Amino acid sequence: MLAAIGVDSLAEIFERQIPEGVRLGRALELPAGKGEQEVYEHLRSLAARNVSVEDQTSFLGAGMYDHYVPALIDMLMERSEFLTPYTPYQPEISQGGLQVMFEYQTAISELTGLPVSNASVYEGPSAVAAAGYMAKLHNGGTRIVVSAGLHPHSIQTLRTTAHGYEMEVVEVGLRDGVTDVEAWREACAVEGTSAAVFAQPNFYGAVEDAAALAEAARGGATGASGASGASGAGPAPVVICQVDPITLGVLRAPGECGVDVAVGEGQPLGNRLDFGGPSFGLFAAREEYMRRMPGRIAGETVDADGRRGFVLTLQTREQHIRREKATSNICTAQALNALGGVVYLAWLGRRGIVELGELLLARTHYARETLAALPGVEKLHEQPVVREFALRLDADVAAVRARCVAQGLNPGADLEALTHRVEDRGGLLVALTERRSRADIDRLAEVLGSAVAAEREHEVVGSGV
Amino acid sequence: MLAAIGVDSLAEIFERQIPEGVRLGRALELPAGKGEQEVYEHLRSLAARNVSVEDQTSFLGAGMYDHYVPALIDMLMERSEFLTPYTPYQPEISQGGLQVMFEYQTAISELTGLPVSNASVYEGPSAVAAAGYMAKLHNGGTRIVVSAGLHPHSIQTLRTTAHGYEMEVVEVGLRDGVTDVEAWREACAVEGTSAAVFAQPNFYGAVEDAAALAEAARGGATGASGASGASGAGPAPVVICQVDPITLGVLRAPGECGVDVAVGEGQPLGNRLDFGGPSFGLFAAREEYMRRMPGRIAGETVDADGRRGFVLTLQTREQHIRREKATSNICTAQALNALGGVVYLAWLGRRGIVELGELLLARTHYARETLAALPGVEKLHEQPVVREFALRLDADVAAVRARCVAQGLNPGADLEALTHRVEDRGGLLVALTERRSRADIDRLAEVLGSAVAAEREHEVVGSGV
Amino acid sequence: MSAVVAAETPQQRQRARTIFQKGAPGRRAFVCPEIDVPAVDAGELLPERFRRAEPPRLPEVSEPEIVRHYVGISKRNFDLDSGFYPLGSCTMKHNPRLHERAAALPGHARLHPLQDVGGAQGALELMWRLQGALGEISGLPHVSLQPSAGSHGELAGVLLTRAYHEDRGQRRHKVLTPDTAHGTNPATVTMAGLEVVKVATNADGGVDVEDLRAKADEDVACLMLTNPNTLGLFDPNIEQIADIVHAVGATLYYDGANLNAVMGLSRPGDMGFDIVHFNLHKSFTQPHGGGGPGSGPIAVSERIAPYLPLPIVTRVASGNGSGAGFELVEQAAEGPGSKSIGRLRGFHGNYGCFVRAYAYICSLGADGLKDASESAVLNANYLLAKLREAPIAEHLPAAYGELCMHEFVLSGGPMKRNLQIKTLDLAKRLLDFGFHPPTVYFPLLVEEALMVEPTETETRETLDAFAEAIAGILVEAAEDPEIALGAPYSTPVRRLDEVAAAKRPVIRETLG
Amino acid sequence: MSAVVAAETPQQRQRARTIFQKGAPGRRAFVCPEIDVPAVDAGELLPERFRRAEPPRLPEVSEPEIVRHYVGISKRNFDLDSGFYPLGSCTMKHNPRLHERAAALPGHARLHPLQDVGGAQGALELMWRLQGALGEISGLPHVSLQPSAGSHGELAGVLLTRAYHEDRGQRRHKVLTPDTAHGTNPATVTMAGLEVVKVATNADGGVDVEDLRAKADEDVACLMLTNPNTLGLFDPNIEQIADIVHAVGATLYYDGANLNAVMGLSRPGDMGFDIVHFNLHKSFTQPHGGGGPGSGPIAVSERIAPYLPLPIVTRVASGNGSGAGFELVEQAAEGPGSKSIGRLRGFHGNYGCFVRAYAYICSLGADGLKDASESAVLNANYLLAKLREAPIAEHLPAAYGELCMHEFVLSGGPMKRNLQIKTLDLAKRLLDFGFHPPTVYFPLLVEEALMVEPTETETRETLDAFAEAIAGILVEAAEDPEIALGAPYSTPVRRLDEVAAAKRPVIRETLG
Ligand SMILES: Cc1ncc(COP(=O)(O)O)c(C=O)c1O
Ligand SMILES: Cc1ncc(COP(=O)(O)O)c(C=O)c1O
Repeated sequence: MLAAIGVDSLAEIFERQIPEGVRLGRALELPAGKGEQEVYEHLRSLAARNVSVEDQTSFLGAGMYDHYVPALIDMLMERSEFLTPYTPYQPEISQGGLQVMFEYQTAISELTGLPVSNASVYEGPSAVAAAGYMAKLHNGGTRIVVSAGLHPHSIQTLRTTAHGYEMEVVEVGLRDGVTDVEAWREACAVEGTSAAVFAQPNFYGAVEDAAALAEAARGGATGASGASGASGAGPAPVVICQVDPITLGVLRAPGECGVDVAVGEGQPLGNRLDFGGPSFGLFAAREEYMRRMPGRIAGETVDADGRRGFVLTLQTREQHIRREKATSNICTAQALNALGGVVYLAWLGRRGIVELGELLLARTHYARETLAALPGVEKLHEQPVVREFALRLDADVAAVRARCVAQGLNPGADLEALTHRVEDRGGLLVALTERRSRADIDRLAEVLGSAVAAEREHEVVGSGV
Repeated sequence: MLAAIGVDSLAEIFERQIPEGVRLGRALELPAGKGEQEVYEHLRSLAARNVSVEDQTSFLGAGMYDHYVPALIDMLMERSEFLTPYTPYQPEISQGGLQVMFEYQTAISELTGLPVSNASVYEGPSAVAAAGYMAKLHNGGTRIVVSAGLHPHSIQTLRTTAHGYEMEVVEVGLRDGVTDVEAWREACAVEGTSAAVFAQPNFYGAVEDAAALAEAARGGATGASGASGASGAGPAPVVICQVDPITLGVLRAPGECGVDVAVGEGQPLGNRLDFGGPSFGLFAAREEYMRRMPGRIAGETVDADGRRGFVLTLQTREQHIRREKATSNICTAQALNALGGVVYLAWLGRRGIVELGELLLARTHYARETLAALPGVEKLHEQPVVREFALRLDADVAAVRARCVAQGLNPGADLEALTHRVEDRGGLLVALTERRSRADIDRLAEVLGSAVAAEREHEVVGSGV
Repeated sequence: MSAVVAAETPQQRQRARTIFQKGAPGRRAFVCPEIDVPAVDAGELLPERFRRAEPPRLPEVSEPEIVRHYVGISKRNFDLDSGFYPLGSCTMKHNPRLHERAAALPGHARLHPLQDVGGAQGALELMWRLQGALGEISGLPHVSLQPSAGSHGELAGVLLTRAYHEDRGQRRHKVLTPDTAHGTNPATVTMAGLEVVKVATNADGGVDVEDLRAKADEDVACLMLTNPNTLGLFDPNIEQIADIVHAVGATLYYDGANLNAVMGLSRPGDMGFDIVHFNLHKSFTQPHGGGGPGSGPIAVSERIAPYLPLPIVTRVASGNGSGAGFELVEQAAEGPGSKSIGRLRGFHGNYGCFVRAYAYICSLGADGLKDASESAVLNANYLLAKLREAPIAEHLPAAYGELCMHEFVLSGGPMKRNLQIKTLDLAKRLLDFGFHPPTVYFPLLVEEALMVEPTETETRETLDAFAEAIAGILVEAAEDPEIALGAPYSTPVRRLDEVAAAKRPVIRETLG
Repeated sequence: MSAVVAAETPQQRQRARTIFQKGAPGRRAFVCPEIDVPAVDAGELLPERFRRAEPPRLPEVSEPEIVRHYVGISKRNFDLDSGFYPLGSCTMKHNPRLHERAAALPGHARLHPLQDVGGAQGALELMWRLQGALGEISGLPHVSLQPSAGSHGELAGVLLTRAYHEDRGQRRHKVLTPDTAHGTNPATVTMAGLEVVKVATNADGGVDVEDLRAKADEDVACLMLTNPNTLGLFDPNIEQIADIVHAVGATLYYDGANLNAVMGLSRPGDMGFDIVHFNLHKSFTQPHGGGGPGSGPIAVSERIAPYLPLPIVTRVASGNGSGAGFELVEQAAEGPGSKSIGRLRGFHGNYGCFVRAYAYICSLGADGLKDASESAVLNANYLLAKLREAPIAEHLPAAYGELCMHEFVLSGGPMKRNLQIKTLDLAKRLLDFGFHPPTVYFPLLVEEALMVEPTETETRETLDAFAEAIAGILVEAAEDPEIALGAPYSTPVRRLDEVAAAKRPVIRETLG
């Protein structure tokens, strides 16, 4: 090969191209390479030092949930044909991936009740940030109003990126676990408000009155965001809702509640936990946002012989065409994870998603009532919940959690550790999935009950009484 | 659908066909069906009650070995295209499977040094039985001479089936761990001897002098079995060798040693342990046996346009064509497992199989010397070994094993429990693979050493001295 | 523009090259762990005379090459996940992926067969439960999971029969089989040292009871029967048949390949059978793997039980009283296996298949199994009805009966005469339509037979599409039989010369 | 006979039908666990006004239908495991299956991101080791694994630059990028509230140093550079460029998409860069998944470290002295992240990709990574040399230079003029030969660009075959350009009308 190239040595190729001053004159300080078997053993030994949801009955949620992922999803996601190609730049040999995107868009559109879905963005919180940017492009506003019920990671991500695209992020507090509608209405009425963002269910598990929030964001005006806001001055803010897709079999669709843009973490839909990623972010909107959406969008068309086919479309939004004028910088996204999502939705099916929602409602209600009946444990709010709820413990949460974990049971997330809000002190966020049976809940009640009791006693003793 | 069929109910279809007297008038006494998640959890809880080679450092072998199976084999074996079709009855749409068979046959032929390989039979011991039947078809003899060095399961399987096809099985004993050549020669010289079967390496790990055994089986005559036996009377017996394929990178190929038929357990070649199956049996022979081989054979041909293609061939041997005159009754065999085998051999490659053999030789030697140096432990024989060796413990093997297992280490198989031979009392069969490192061996020495010491002490105490 | 399109499909253009024709010297995938023990003289490790002089000429290829090669050739296979596969007698039902996941769990997949019983309780419990379920489904309580496939189960069964008679001091020589029997039945009989005696089939496709009566004498060891038989017909005289056979002291063997028709509806044990084999890869949906692995457990009646192959799994009260435990019985003093015929293979059978079959039984449960059989029979009858419509029926009449069980057989005789195309041509033309053809030319007694088994996991849409394709081919053949005669066209290769292959067999690659 | 062969390939005959067009009411795959808790009034569980009135119209399909559907459409994809994929800038190198196996281990795949630190030590150690390895490979010691892909890493990088300047009381407005930059660079700059200023490319394909000098002023926040750049050229003036940029107090951002050229050979940190992103899905062989997931960690210099996004993983002496432990730093009082720009997403980044990238680094080690880059460059130069042979070179000359790094760019300008076929036509015709075409029409400054990146995992045979196919297409076009203009012919669909798709977008299925 060197002869064909016309060089005497491999070194020559580099010497002729890389200036000596920036050539690395030494070996990288990394361990020597290993065979497959040894690398596998090493990775397995690392895995063995993690406590997975197979090893522990876990009520952790707070954005990612331990749903059962059917085996056929693994099989499909591992098929070379889906696993190893890249973005379908050559549609004639990428009809599989493109059709998956088209189906995914259809499923997300159905789920959210919004006509336009892209083919996914990175994940939940960055989807919120992307929606904020889209609002700016849409109406040129400078403020984003967010409910304190949004996932703290979403709020933080929005703040980070909004600092870049130069928007102010204004937080509206909660009242009995849900967004304070009056404060929200006021905040949204301030001139320059570009977007109003809330979560459904919110971070504390509470079902928000989405329709009321959407209406209030527009200053009481119904209808979509084209209508002008209450202040009369600027346009009404874009109403953005972060959804948990698994709840949309039982909860009213965002599109039916006057929401303009629905975003959300796609992990609950057939994606594994993976310590937080990769998963996918869903992103759907009303028609008028179509040409400002971030990310890939597959569209239907025909080939030279009139056969149905699919292509990436509306590419003039995208960075590879529009460069600095693009509506987003996203390139590599989450196609494989979105495949998992649409296959999961097909697997659940039209009835299954409702049944699953009903199961979660019932078990969550049971769990909440059972736990709230424990001494030293109370509900953090009285709002309806679907699959997750917040409690307040009359004991140190970290200590209580540690006691539960020692019993092989993870009781849920420490709220304050996530939100850093003092009012969340003592908060425990408990999530349910179809994998947590009544027996698991009863066991949680037992373990949590005695952990709280022990801690309260301990504290009493500790306080010297 | 019922209307199209012309019946009023589903029940009618059955009532009109199944006599009432044999209709099951009740539900089966089986648990109610369950969803995927619940079944998975149940199967997982059963799996959790098994101690796998991931959970325990194991020196078990004795026919199946804990080799590392590269990830690409799983991927290929799980591809729908290989996993879900059946026997390639329609070659035009089965070229993938047929080519795999053809490649497999080539690889096994290379490995064994024999020109003809079928596409696999069930597994090791039944392959031995199948070879015995082929010998009978070949020469009409009535006796099968087997070395006591054959795997006990092979001997037992041969006995079971030979009872059917009416042949006598005569066992020849060992001398210092290998087949007693003189006794073997004599046994083979008896008239009516149809086949002579030995294992390489044998069940005790010892390398047999295969060439000498082949020669002796023919009464000293070299060359293939066409030559007449020593007794002068009948034809020479068919020389059958059960091989461990993983050793054939370093051991002389059966074909080079005058063996007529090589059979063996294919599991070491890229097949998982699966508590003993499924795996595959390899079966290769000299040219003259081609039309009496059991099982499927793929052959090369051309299509209507002259393109290279593959078909099942020599089918006049088979049950679906020849029925009671077939050379075997095998139908569904082990195609998928054989795929694993040939992919593994391609993965190892021409050099790899030798390197792996050398690694096994070196580690096995080290392990044997290290262990035999322990007090109360000695070699069961002095023959060369490749990847497995037998020790004799001066203590109760079951008790010693139990002590080791309690330390999370499985020291190997209890010989006597497998062979039921009193002379094997105290025997321990220790197997190595590339997954057992020197550190593992050293640990084994430590654990086994103290277990033996403890047992000897215990026995001494127990015996009241 | 179409001149541009090569007459070959993309797959046809990819000429077959084996892995041995790829790669280059020195390429490799495997990285051998380093030798971590002290160096020892090669001769001491293994004397020269035992050493291989030249390495086997295995491929020299990198991992990417291996992946591309096998992924590439996999695409030259048709498979059940890609389309309808109504291969009669083979029960090509959907293979749930859960089973692969469960079987791959390290606790199952990486369990050594000689693991101490205490370290294999999950596996033994699974086997024990599977034994129980198969016993209940068949109505024959004693189960050995050992046989590796259906025909292996048959061998076990005939050897059991032999042992049973021999134990009674009888050496019976004959095994009766109907002429509709699958080839493995007679082949097995011969291998087990017995002789096949054929029983005629009556006009309705069942056993000719009179012929049976005539042949059933004291030298008959056994009658091997498939019920429903390979024509897809449930023998209405089964009770009478059983009586005749039992009357002469012979046993009844049930070839369980067609069990998918009767699960939860009718049981071989209740029909009078003594021995049954199951094809776990058929009724219990073990993926067929391109021709295995399979698994062929057997279930037997009380009188046969003592001869069962060992090991079998039993449940025992655990020594320390901490509940039940499971044991592998390798030698039995009494009861099942106490006069065992011995082993039929190494270790305990195809455990990986047991995991899948057990998962299947757990998923379906009692109702689900019955439902599966009912749906299989419904689908078969529906497809049969569709194929009775014009223009199909006149060319491809059903061989027997009005209704069928889980499969049915058509005769291509009229088609051959009317349209000048044979069953083989029809089958090959079906390939161009993306369907796997039915089993062809079996059973032997039907002229130009086509044996169709749709299974319960197919949709009505698929059955309709298949019927439409058949009709289309017949219409096409009426216009121009050459089309079918030259088919297939769109497959990776076209019709292959099987005669040449058998005449001058090339069964391995020639290496340089 | 060929009249019989439909002009369509088998795949073309399979018309596209979505999953929404399959199934039937009532069909399903999912079996919902039973509600095992006491029944409660529906209104109490969830008041009516919050309840969805109509279920979403998701598909109603059985498991077998789902499997067939998606297996079927998967076959309408070309993929890396099936053939050569020299998509420039995308580093389509072989994806070892070990990585999938390792990532699927429950300890990795089923680990909840909020698992207590004590129950995630393996994951944290892996992340820590990966941070270290990426720091060493880039020569920039402080690493955040958080960004989800390359462009997300770019966003992080530009925000870091902003934070750095702001912390110094400066609001700089401009980011310089060469006109060869990937589209994500300028798009990112805008999203981060800065302005793109283009720097010209010199005659050799590198940065025009004079133009850079002219534009580098105190309002410049950063220069974003890819090196080797998207022409596959290593900028010989890189040291000078770095000096110019640093002289005005701006930062240097290294787009790491082309890192595959220089691993172990040259380090961005040593070149003077302050910030680099890695595309784990490129250089570190995370499978591309049809367009993700990816992962875009960033590494930065000391001066940028305080602004890093959090969390990052650190190693701490464990409380009880039992050796080291690993922690997730969510808030830093000092050092890296102490003035953090904040989060860029939920949780800790794409951990599943970290597992794969880390496995890759372990497999290759120091030497292997260097070897990979060397082989990538060797393969690219070999292919470039092959494409310089007749008859290719006159139609498809290399855009710049004699040698290249891991990729190179050809210009289809002469081809367009000589043969009347455009780069697009060449690309489409390549599809008929079973190759994925190179990246086309990028970089923008090369007329009719073709950007070819073979990667190190391709064999010489493949490179030869590709060159041969290109030559064949050119020869064919000289005879009859219509062939290429009408290509492809053998793909599941033929050339698609993208203009119509964009004009009247149909981006979801219409449901009944
Ligand atoms: C009726 C019948 N009997 C027996 C068998 C043999 O079963 P196996 O292939 O599992 O050996 C088959 C399978 O093809 C069959 O269809
Ligand atoms: C040169 C270059 N920069 C940046 C990117 C963006 O990376 P990603 O797709 O991971 O966001 C790419 C990838 O396509 C690229 O090729």
